[in-house]
Amino acid sequence: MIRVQSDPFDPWQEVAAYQQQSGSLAGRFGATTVFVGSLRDFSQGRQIREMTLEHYAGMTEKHLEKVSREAMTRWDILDALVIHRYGRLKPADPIVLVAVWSAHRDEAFQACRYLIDELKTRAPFWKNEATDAGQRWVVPD
Amino acid sequence: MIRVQSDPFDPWQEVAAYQQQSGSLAGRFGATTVFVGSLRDFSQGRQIREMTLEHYAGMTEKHLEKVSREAMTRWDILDALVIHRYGRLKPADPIVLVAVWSAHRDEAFQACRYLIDELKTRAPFWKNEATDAGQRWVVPD
Amino acid sequence: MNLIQVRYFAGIRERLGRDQELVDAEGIRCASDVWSRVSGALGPVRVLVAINQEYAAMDHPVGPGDEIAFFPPVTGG
Amino acid sequence: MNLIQVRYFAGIRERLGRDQELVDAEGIRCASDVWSRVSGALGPVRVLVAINQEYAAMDHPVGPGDEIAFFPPVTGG
Repeated sequence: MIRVQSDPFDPWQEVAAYQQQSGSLAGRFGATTVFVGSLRDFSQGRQIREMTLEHYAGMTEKHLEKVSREAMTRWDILDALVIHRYGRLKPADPIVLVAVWSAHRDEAFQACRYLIDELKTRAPFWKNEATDAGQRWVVPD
Repeated sequence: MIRVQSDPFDPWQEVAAYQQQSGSLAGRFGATTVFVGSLRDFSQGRQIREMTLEHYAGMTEKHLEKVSREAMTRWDILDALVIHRYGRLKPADPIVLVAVWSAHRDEAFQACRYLIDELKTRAPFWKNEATDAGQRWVVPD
Repeated sequence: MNLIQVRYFAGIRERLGRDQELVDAEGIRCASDVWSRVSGALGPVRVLVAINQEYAAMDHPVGPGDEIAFFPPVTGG
Repeated sequence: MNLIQVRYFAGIRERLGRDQELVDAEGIRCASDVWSRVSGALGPVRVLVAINQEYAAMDHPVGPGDEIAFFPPVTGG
């Protein structure tokens, strides 16, 4: 499942709730791999006060759905959950959650890594940091 | 931190509580990677009723502490949490939790994978499955 | 008049001072033609293109009714 | 009498019918000597060795006061 939202979220509650609600998963998965990306309070030599995440509504969801389908095809996984925030974030806020359930750990790790890498390099989000020395757009590595 | 216990645990509550309690982590980590291994209800053609995990008390803790120190040395990570159960488990029960916090995702993924792989291949635990067709010791892949 | 909807995001939106506009499709064959017409005195920038919300190349054909977006390299996740 | 503490786990514990015992260190130089003395009619099995709770090779020296454990390949995680 894919969700793009401006509201803050607790990644551990989300994973627990999703697992609970997908009752049919219980007992079928032997491996769960989760990645959470959070806002650091310090970046490239500057203190971060807050961050604004701009996104291309519509294209974002399309892209995440597509990548998620690809992961389900490419690896033998049971389910995947992706949540991504946009709008204003405070330091320590979770930005993104990727969770993957599968029978075995190798698939779970690979699919989780694939999803977050695709998301970071292709999903249409742009970070604007508010630092002590003013605002700036984050430049990719 | 390392914990080996017979009591059931909720991995998502454990990660949330550990993060909360380690207040100094907040804002410093940009990446959290979590692996959870759970008991499947079906394995090698048989229904699993329950599982008993035998372990070598003392050696287990020593081994996990050592591997955890190695991960902290080898990768630039901020903290790691490992919880492993022993004793009697029911299908869908979490068996093991590995969580890693770091500034960037590559280190978090690599250290998490290293910890679970070392744990699976070296930590002195032995699984005994109670199936519909009797008990059996699990054989490594 | 046949129109193409053009959208801008992040640094490119900021520098152009607008987030979207309609462009006459007359004389436009590909994304690159749209960019030449709208980018004006922006100078050289790294720009990515999406046509109807999918990544596309600058030489990809566009026509009336298409939604075309220009934006800098993404930094999500 | 100088004694070595010997422990067994999982399938090996089950097949030997005991989880630990004390073995006279007399005539014992390495882990392999202990295994020969305790394994009796067990036949060939895959066995791992730990000496004082660390993995060791079968030819690792052991002596009085040591804790030596024999067990099958591990299956945790």
